Amino acid sequence: MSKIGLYLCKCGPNIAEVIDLDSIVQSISQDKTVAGVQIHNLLCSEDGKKFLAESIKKNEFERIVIAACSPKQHEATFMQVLSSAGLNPYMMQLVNIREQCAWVTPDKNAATAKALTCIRAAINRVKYHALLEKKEIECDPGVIIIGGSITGLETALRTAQHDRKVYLVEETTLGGRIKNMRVLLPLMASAREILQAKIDAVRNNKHIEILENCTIDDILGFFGNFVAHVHAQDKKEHELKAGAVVLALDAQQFTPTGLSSFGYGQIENVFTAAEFEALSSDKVVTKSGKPADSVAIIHCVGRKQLGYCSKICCANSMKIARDIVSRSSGTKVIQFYKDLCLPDKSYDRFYEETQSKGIQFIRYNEIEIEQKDGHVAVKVNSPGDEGIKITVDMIILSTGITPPSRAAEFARMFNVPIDEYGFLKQEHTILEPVSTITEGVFICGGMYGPGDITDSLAQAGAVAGKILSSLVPGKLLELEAKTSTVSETMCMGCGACVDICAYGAVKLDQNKNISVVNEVLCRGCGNCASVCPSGAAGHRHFTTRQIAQEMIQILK
Amino acid sequence: MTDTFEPTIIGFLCNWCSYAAADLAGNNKFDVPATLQTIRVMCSSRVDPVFLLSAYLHGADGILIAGCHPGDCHYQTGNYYTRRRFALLHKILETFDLDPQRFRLSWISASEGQRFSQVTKDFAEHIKKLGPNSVNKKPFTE
Amino acid sequence: MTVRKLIHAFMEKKCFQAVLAPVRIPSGESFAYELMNDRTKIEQCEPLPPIMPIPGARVLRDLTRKGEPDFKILCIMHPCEIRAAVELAKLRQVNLNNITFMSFDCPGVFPTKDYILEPKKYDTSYDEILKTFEGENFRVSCTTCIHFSDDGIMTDIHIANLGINGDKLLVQALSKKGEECLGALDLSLDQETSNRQEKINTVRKKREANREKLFSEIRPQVKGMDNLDSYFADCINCHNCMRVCPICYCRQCFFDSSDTKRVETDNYVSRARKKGGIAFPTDTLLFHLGRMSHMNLSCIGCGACEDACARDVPVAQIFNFMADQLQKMFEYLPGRNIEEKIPVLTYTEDELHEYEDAKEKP
Amino acid sequence: MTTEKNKKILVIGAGLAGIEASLLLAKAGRQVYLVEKESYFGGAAIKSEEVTPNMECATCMLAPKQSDILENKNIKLLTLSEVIDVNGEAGDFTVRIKKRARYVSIENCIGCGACFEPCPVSTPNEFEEELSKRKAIYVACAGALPNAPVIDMENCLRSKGEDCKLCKEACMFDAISYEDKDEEMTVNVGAVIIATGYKLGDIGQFPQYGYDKKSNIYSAFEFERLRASNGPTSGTIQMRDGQKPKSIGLVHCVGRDEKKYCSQVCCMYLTKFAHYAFEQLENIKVYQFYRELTIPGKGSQKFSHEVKAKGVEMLRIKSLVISPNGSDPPVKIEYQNEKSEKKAIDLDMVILAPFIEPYPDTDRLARLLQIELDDFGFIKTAPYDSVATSRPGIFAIGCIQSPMSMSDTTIQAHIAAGQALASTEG
Repeated sequence: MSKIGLYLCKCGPNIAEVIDLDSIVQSISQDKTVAGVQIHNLLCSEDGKKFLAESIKKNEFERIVIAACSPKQHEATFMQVLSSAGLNPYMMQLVNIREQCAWVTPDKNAATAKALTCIRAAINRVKYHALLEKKEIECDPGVIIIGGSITGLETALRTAQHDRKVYLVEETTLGGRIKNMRVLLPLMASAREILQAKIDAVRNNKHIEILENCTIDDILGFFGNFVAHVHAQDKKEHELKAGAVVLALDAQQFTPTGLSSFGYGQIENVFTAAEFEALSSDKVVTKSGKPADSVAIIHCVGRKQLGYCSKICCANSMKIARDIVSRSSGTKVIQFYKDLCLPDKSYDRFYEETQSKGIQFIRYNEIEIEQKDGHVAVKVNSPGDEGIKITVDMIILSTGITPPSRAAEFARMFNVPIDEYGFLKQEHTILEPVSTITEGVFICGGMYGPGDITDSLAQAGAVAGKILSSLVPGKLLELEAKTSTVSETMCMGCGACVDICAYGAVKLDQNKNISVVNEVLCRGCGNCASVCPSGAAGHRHFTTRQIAQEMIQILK
Repeated sequence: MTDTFEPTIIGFLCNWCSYAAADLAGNNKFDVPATLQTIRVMCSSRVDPVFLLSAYLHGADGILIAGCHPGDCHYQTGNYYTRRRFALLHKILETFDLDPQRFRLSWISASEGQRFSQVTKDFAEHIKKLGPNSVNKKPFTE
Repeated sequence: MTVRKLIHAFMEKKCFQAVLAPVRIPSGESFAYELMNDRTKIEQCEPLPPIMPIPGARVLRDLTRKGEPDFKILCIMHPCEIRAAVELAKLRQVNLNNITFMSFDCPGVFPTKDYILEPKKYDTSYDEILKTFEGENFRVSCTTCIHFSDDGIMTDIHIANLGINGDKLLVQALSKKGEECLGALDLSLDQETSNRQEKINTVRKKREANREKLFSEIRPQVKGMDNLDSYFADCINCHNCMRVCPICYCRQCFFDSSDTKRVETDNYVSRARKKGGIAFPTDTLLFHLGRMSHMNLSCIGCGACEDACARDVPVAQIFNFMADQLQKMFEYLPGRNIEEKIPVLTYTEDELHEYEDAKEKP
Repeated sequence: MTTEKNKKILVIGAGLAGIEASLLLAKAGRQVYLVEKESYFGGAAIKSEEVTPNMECATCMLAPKQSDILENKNIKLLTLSEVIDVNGEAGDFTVRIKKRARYVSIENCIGCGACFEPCPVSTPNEFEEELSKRKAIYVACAGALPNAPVIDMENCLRSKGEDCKLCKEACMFDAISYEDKDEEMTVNVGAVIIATGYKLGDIGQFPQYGYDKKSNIYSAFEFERLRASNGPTSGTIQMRDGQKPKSIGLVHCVGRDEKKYCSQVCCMYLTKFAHYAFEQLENIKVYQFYRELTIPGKGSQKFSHEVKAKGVEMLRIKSLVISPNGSDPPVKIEYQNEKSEKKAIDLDMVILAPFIEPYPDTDRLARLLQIELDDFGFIKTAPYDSVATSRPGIFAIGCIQSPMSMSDTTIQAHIAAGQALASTEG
């Protein structure tokens, strides 16, 4: 039987004035399992910590119960003291007799009785504590980036550095969807120049290996240690090793074929915005080559079907309008919009400037496009006027943004859930926006959601920040100690734990037919320990035995 | 007899929300029943229904599980599983008339110190009205 | 055409390389599953024996847990055994690759303990019972079973016998696997008669009534701690019910483990003090209720537990009664479809609000 | 020049952005000085009960991050502190920091709160948007971290010549010292991250909104605190007289015309306010007065639709004037609808969504750091390098450079951490 030491903290008057610590000392002294009880005025003070460490050493206590404040206040503090006294820091149970007892129980007798019960429960628990340690493993700081889009290029540039190898894998050639754009928001800068500068920088960076015309076959492993198999068009195969994977594929555009009122695919000179931008001619001309004297741009095409606002289309439509006007100044451009979504502080001015260039804005409720003697007629039901009819030479449909075509495939590969719209789910929308629940797998650009170039570059930078801070060359990866366990002898491989683990931290070992916990991925919630019917899955520091003994003692 | 009855209530609290709420109740000096004994777990999903059964059969008069609100789980989805398991056990208890009222699942977020106090007070009051767990009907006379 | 001939036909067409089916044991008083491919052996198999000493799902689990057999097996089982096997497949204890199920309309089986005393008495009438479903003294679980035909079962080939004349054989393919097998045969198969559906409905109605009656009788018997204690009073904590259960698959039952079994003396003493006495063996109720919380959603109501009980505790009845409640709660039917997830292994975000105390209005 | 770059990083502002950036840097093994002007940290985010679009509990989200900051040995959190001087260049900055006296020793204080009770001073609580009072020795709100009070010397009787020692006498830990002085310290760092955040614009400058601190016309943060479980009403939405409102008007775009930019997050948080109202108040009537609905990105529209489905009346307007009514219901809104028709409605409670502006004193900070501001007064950043300021080695993240959502703020924190790491390598 190991020697258990109990320490009671007065916390000045905070505990001592409400809880009769002397009577607790008296009661506990009857308990033969406790080798010694000590009271201190303030254990968290420098003086208290010194006292605690010395007392533990002097008395040769092996397990410690401290009755003081909330573990949220000082569990870490006291664990350090245990370490300094030569004990495993997990050989301690901290009893919260301040926040959850002294401070919430006005009746002193009741508070003392409650404290005594919790202390006894902790004593009974600590008997079953096990030696735990935070493991450290080696990891590869390298990065595999999938997708040679502007986002992928930026991620590569931001992560490539000394001691860190970056692989940029692209199915075709570098560039992605902005290859087809003329100008970029918000500065109306040349898309080609910006893209080319990035591509040149990537090509000239000796830490980046570019794998163009390459397809990913599979990626195995986990955070810190991924292995990817890639084959090139010429059948050459590569094996890449890295610590993190970045999914940087470009988004797609909503195809309005199914929406008959827009006439897309049926009426000549109805383009999507992306198609229009890809037209190579310098002048704005119709399919027959005639200069387009009037153009209508229709916003929010597909918004209803997609179920979200694609964020970038309003400004993008203005960008296109201004580009048209700058190329052929006589062209009349009308924007039919629903709600102007201008989420950038420079955009209200951009909007004003756009208006000042003679570009007209009309809000619509409903819109219908018809062919009319070589022109296109737009029938609009607008809030102020229900029967507007305008004839133009060309229509541009500002369509929404949809997930990359291979989003679902990569989601499956990495066990990442997809959201209801088909984008990859973020680990946390606010705190971990570019991470997925599979540690070490990051998303940006089209995988993340609708966004413009500024958003894409920002997400790429954020991914880089996550990687540079979590995979540092030469630094070991410290793992959580309170992870789950699976008993090899007890597990039947039913996979219940595999099904419910939110982090893909439990996998079936196909050879042994049992579940195995990956301690790199396990966050230590203990859900698997509860779902396992046989008790083969356990939770370190929250074992069934520990919890049951704590509970049973309370009920004695 | 029931006047002097002081129940024993076990409260399983998740580390991130409900345990923090219990601490906040402490910081604010809100009353929490002395009859509540809390057990900290990392996530409410660690609370195996067998713990609840066992607590009940060992004579607990009331058993509370408290975790983050649905959607707020620190571990993504743990509390959804907790809810399913709790509902399953509850149904068993209901059907056997084994005091299902003695079991409660509450969502209490880290900022809801006041609510923690309220929920536990209400629950303790409710348990007091129910009287002792029937497994403890005839204690040894000392 | 007989069932055995059909099996031979399948074998000849190489649809299967082996058959897993019950065979009478040499003493004649019971049956055991055997994996066989010998023609004469198959000739002796009893596709629908009048008892079910060990649920076939357990046999299939032993056979396939560690991998799929490298040949095709026709697996002939009662509907409940197939449903159990499907549940086990969801839990990765049974591998269904290379397994084809053949099921029958099941009139029910007799308690093993009764049968082994006078096998002849039960055997003689059973052939007739298979067609008429008119019989007595079945397992209680069988009399309340509503999944006795092809409904609610993920089977491949179903042989209809209820309401079918002796010389006819009505075979239905109920899956792609089943269709492929039947397609391989150049047999002209008999068609379903309208009469059969009527008979199924009649049996179902009767079973539903039995079920209702049984449940309404059990309800008061298991209401409250005292009643529940008496219900299980005879239990000697031998855990036979768990050992024979086709769903229970743990290497060691949680309730046999040191976590629950190794209890300190002062624990017993303090419980006795608090409760005014403690009955030994202790924790029988924890075992039964705990096991229920673990497996009852997948319980297919075969009655094996009760059949195996050393003390004749009506354990299947209480488990069936509860399974009915729990499965309805999640609209779950075990064994219906392998794609259907066991409810505790999944969730929906917006559900079960009646069980939670979410937000109070301040 | 090949001088070794300083690997330490200075982060100014300990809100969501500053916290996130500091944690990443510390994870990479870097020493971080995290400077916070207030006595507590967590920034504006901790004022909210829940955050959009998933309506997560803000405290639950941030509290674990805050304890990580306090426990991390690589991070030195300096509360009540401000940067007063910066010299040097990227890779080698010398920064002077002024640390105002707390008069309470964080080391000795155990956070029991025994000192509040005896303090005779009562003054409006700024954290609670002056909806409640506090003492001269106080914590901003229950659960504020670090868990130690501060003495507001301006209001303390001692500054008025009285020898009041009540708090000191109540403290058992000798944590209170009236002799504390403001201190200055100098740190050397390789990079600086500015994350000082935003404040809601002053609505008082626009008389058409009728805003004062007495009527039932509220600013967004006031309403947020009314709904906060740790706020002045423990989360009960109520009017000044304690009654529950029967109708609420939510007014978008306050100050947008004048300031000429969209504050980006108001449409979503007003939708959240509507959600709060429906959640708590039976038969409540909710009106939104808006012009353009800006709810970009995944999840936002769904949330907006769900809330709308509970019965929000969406009124697209051209202009409006709000005034106290002097009767019941107490607030009048006169507005011009989309068809330019003049309408009016009387409401119990009106909540205004003011424009978001940079944290006060940003121009002083910009001068110290020798970085440029943009036309709106936010810190200017490069168009395709969104956290880079006009000066190398200095990064600006979160709402100090533009109004933005919380997820965009985190993204910028991640970027800045990466760039600060990269720029101080070697």
